[in-house]
Amino acid sequence: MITLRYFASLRELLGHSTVQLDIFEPHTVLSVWKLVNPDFELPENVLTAVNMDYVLPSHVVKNGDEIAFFPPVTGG
Amino acid sequence: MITLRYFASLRELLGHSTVQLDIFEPHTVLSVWKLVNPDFELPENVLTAVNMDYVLPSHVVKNGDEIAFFPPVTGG
Amino acid sequence: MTVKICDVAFEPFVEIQNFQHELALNGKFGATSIFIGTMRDFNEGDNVQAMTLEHYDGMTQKQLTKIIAAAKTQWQILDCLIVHRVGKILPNEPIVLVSVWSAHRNEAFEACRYLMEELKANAPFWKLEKLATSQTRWVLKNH
Amino acid sequence: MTVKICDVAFEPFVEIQNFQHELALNGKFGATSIFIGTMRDFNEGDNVQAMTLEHYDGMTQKQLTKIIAAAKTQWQILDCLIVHRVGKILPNEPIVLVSVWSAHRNEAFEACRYLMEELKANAPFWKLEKLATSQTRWVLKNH
Repeated sequence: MITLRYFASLRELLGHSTVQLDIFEPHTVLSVWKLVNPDFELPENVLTAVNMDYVLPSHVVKNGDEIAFFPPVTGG
Repeated sequence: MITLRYFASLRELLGHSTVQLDIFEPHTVLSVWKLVNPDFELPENVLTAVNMDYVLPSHVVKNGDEIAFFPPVTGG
Repeated sequence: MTVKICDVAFEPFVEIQNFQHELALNGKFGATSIFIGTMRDFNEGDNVQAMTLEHYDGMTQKQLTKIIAAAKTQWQILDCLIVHRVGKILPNEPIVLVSVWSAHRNEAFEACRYLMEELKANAPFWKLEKLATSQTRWVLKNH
Repeated sequence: MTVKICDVAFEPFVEIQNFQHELALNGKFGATSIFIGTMRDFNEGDNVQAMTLEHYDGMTQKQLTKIIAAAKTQWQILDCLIVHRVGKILPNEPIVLVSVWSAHRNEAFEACRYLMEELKANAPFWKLEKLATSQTRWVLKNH
């Protein structure tokens, strides 16, 4: 099983913060997004992280991973 | 009358902190030094100020001025 | 090297003093460089009455820890403290504190600036502003 | 814009808080950049037990005021505070405090660094160290 998490404006846009799903074939961050959000293209400025480290959308995911999608950060 | 002030290691070297004297002809900071310390050349790294503003040794002084001589500053 | 996430208001000077009190650095540090970010009551030309700071709990701490490790490879720093507020914030309340201790001033200045810039660029925080009009908006630009 | 010369120990965080309390800047400042210089118990490879800071009273204040004026022509700063210790100082006691308030962080960071560098280069202070051996020496290099 993998966990998808959305934050901030992206969470509001999608209407939920967490999705959990089983994957049965090789996936990248981008392909998981497409699988879960078939009608909504991954916005260009969205940042992606796997297990709390920044990765590119082409990063290959594995079972147990936590995949996060979020808008540009605005802390500090 | 003009006032000469020495600080820190230069004050220690000269053995006093203040000299007051009357001048009766045009003087620069350097020529006042020479007048007061005929046997001791103005050290190259000594800084000079007139009325609490940095000046070059060639600065012309006038009656009432406070002329200061001191080593490189080491505050902060 | 400490990272703290606070969901209630914090007093930056109390945090620094408590932390410094624990440091076994008496006589060893000559320089402390501190930055405090405080909530303003205006942004992008609009009056702001409150802000909510969302973060990605866990990733925030992980990223800040990585940023500190990267700073330590570049400058000889003796210690550092980062405190960041989350949750609902009002104008004039501190948002972020970065404090760096070192023997000499260049390291403290440079590392403090670096930590703040990296925090703003990489730590997963998001600001939601509540304007004076009660309208809310996500902050888009992180100057 | 305040310059203070102290001939007894001062508490930098108390100074900052008292000053900030007086500022009519609530909600207006987003950034505070602070530098604190603290006496170390070592210098140039030797142990130091105490230090005496001499200054040119009057010129110190005049030069620091000029430095602040020069900073204000370069950065939009809302306010700043400089406190400098003189007289006999012991290790771990603060020597200097520079604090700058501004709307945005770049101004505060840049102006704080500038004020410290200019202070070190131009303010008429001189450090006389008393080594662990009880020998005294004037500090020659101001790193």
